[in-house]
Amino acid sequence: MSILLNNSPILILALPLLAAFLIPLIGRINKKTVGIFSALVLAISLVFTILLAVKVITVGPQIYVFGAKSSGLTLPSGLNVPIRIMFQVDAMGIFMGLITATVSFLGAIYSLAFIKKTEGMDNFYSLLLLLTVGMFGMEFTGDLFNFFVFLEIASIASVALIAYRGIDFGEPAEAGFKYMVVSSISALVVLFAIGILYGEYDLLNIAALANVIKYSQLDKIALALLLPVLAMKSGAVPMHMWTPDAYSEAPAPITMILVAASQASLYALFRIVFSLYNVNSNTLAAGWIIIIFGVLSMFIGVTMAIVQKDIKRLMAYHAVSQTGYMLLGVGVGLAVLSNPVALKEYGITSLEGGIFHIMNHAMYKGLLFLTAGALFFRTGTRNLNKMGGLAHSMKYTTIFFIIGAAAIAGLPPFNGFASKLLIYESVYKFNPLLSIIAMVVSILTLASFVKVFHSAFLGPKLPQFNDVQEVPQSMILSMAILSCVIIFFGLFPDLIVKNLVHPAVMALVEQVKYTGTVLGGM
Amino acid sequence: MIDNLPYIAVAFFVAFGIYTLMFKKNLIKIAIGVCLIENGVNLFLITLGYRKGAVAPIYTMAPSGQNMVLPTPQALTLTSIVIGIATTALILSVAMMIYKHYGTLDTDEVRRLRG
Amino acid sequence: MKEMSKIVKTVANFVYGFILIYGFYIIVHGHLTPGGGFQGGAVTASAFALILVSYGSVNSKKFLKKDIFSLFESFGLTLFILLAFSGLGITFFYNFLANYGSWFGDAAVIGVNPGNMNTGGLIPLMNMAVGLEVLSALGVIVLIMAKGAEFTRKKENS
Amino acid sequence: MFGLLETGSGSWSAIIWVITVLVIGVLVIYVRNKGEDSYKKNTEQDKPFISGNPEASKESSHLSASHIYWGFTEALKGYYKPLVEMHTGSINDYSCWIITVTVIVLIVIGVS
Amino acid sequence: MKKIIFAVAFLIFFSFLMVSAINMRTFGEPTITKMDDYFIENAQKETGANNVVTSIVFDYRGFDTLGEATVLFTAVVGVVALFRGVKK
Repeated sequence: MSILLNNSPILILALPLLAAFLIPLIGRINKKTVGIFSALVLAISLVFTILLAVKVITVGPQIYVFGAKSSGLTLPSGLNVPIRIMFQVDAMGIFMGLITATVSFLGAIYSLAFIKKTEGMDNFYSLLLLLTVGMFGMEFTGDLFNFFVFLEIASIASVALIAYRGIDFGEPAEAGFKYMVVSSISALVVLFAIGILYGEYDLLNIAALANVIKYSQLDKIALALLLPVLAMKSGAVPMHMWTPDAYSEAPAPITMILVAASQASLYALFRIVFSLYNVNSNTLAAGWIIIIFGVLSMFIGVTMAIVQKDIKRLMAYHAVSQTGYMLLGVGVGLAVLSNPVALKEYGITSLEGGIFHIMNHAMYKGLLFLTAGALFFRTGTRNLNKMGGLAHSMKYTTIFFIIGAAAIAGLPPFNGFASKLLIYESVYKFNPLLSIIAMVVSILTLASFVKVFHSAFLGPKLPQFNDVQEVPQSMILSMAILSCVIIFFGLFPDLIVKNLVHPAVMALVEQVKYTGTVLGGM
Repeated sequence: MIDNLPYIAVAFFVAFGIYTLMFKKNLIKIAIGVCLIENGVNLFLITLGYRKGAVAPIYTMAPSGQNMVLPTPQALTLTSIVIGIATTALILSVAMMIYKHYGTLDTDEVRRLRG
Repeated sequence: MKEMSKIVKTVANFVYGFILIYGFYIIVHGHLTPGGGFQGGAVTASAFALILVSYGSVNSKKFLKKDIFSLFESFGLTLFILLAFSGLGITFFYNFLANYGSWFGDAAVIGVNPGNMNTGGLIPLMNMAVGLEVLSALGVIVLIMAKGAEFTRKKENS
Repeated sequence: MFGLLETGSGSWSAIIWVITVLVIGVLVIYVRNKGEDSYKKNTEQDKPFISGNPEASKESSHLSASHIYWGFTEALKGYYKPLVEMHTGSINDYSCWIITVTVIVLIVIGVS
Repeated sequence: MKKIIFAVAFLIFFSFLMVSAINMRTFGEPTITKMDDYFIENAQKETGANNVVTSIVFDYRGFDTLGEATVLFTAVVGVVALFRGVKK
């Protein structure tokens, strides 16, 4: 048992990976058990993630060095640079890991009823597990090149999943192609920047690089190459055009996981600007770039969402605009990073708001996409003009949709309000205009979800939907779990902020702690 | 200037790939552009590891007394080459799917998702 | 794709075995000479591509079967990750066979040496696993691409 | 105890908010019940009176999505037209935007 | 109009690439080689493999190799899932 606990950082990844390799063999024997098997493996991975989270929060950052004589031995050589790949799980990483584990487990449960029993089903579950592995790797790794490898795993798995229905329809293949091209551009630019850093310092470990980085001209170019492509992977305007295509064409559970995947790229962006280039870089410029990304994403995303007719496309534009909130909060925190007074006054609070919004957004946007998938599962259409009066026949789905819409619009007492309140009040002290824009965007969000609610659920029972009934049990179960999480976060936000979010923010801000866990000297 | 000729070759590779992605209208040409950027980045990595007058880092029958080139970029390049193979295979098969449904490979017509 | 002329098929029959042997040589000697699992696997898959091109995708179904390839691929990857798991007593990917004395466990002669096959610990085993995975993976890709070319050609004709 | 969330310039507690809403709701229901009820069910009192015109059927009265916020989009046509035109589905434009933004960020970070 | 902006952006990007290519350290003379020198000296002793690159690929950075094999597997599974049910 103790060996399992000591190796938990790798077991979280390696068990789904092994399951993904075994699934083609199992699917050859019996296709029915594949879904149950993958859901089981993801549940085990979720349990390990929770155990690791408790360990990280109580004990401190966990290091796992691959192939060393002991898992904590970061410098096996005589010299002062790490030579092996290592996992470096601090509070921020495990925060993202919890989101990933929860979302992918619920997605697997939802898929049990959602995915038709066709011959490609075992491939679907294998790809789902591989996507989960890629996200975990991006969040846990402490090595730049290893991050690139896991970024590619996540991109390729998500492309294959987006184009999963491409055998029957043309649009999924088109969305998959677009996402493939943009994600290969981003991955290659990331690799180019890694090459620049390696050629300069002969290092690949993030902590060791952060220790010796000098912010020379080449470092500036590497930062300027890394920042926009990672923002693009997380769907920031004006590089957001792939988001509606990919989110609307993927199967609903995959869309929920894709949201978490884009947030993994967001996490990588924060890791780069906070842990790799901390105050060495010009934090004001980088912070303002991120703030401008955030404001553009918020406003253009929500205004584009109002005129959409495809329900999943509308929600995808809302995902863009909610990503803007996170970018805004964290950008304000980054802009005042080199100014201790302002950081203590409102920087930490705005960082807390941005980081807390990541988890809230994963939860309620996942719930909304699942409800959209339930509508599609029963009515067979995503066009809002053709829907109407579905509240008569799909009561549970209606309730879940109301909860999700209230949460995304920031109505108390749901969780969206808590994080948005943190963002408003702290950003107001930094620059009042930004805070006012954020509030206006929140109002427009509420407006567009009122539109969705009215046109899909309200109204008389339409004759073509007479035989529509409630969705199967497993879909209701996953939606209900997400709703309970949302209500709990909304009622007790202080517990989450104190125990999960604040340590994550501190792990981002204090660079010395990050480097010290690897290089000693703390 | 002339010492950095490999880096300039890398710059040309990447720039031609970017140009293909930006201004060419054929899906297969776009896949070729992605391959061009991949090759440029691989060349960049392998260039970083070169040492003047050094031999490959393999001790079997190595000429003694020579110093060796840096081994890490070669491992990284091996990894990124295989990743490039996977990416290209997936891009091409998705392009074949698009051709099956749309009957064309022109990016101006593969635009059912917009707005 | 269509079947090629008799000359091509004869030459392909002749060259096929040599390519296979060369690929396996590269895989097995990965820890001594340039090469390794990936390179050898790619070389071996080129032999399958040669058979496919020369015999046509219809006739070559006798030699190359996609299900067998995907089976081998999963098997190779599972072997690889199990080899990585086997070091879990110390750490993941711990090379516990190196300099251990048993299989592949001889300590290498430091410095320039003619090379001893029986060294490297887990590295040769991992080479073989990865070689198996890569050759079957590329084989599957080649076969499926050929299959997809069929329906795109149908599209063109219609 | 009430889950106070410190926001730097104040605090927020969902529990207190829920309790307040419940209390206000009870008060409203109480006040509402004090009103005298001359309203009788199943008489012509609960029929809609559209100035004498016959009532339209339920199905025809359903408002579909594209008609909602028509005035909003009509008023902001000058803002929406270029914005919607910006979203051409062409993959070339996607890469073009990425490279353009990368260049802007390169300039901003390079000079700062 | 839009095309002109994009062309200008491409030219600026290309010039940035050239500038950084000229500003790179001179080709063939790496300045800091601490990690790689360690590999060249100790790889044979620690892993017992003559080929230093292989010992890095499968021992020091073996996890990257696992991810790389996973990428290939992912692509193959994706292609199989994409072409499922295509009959010749």
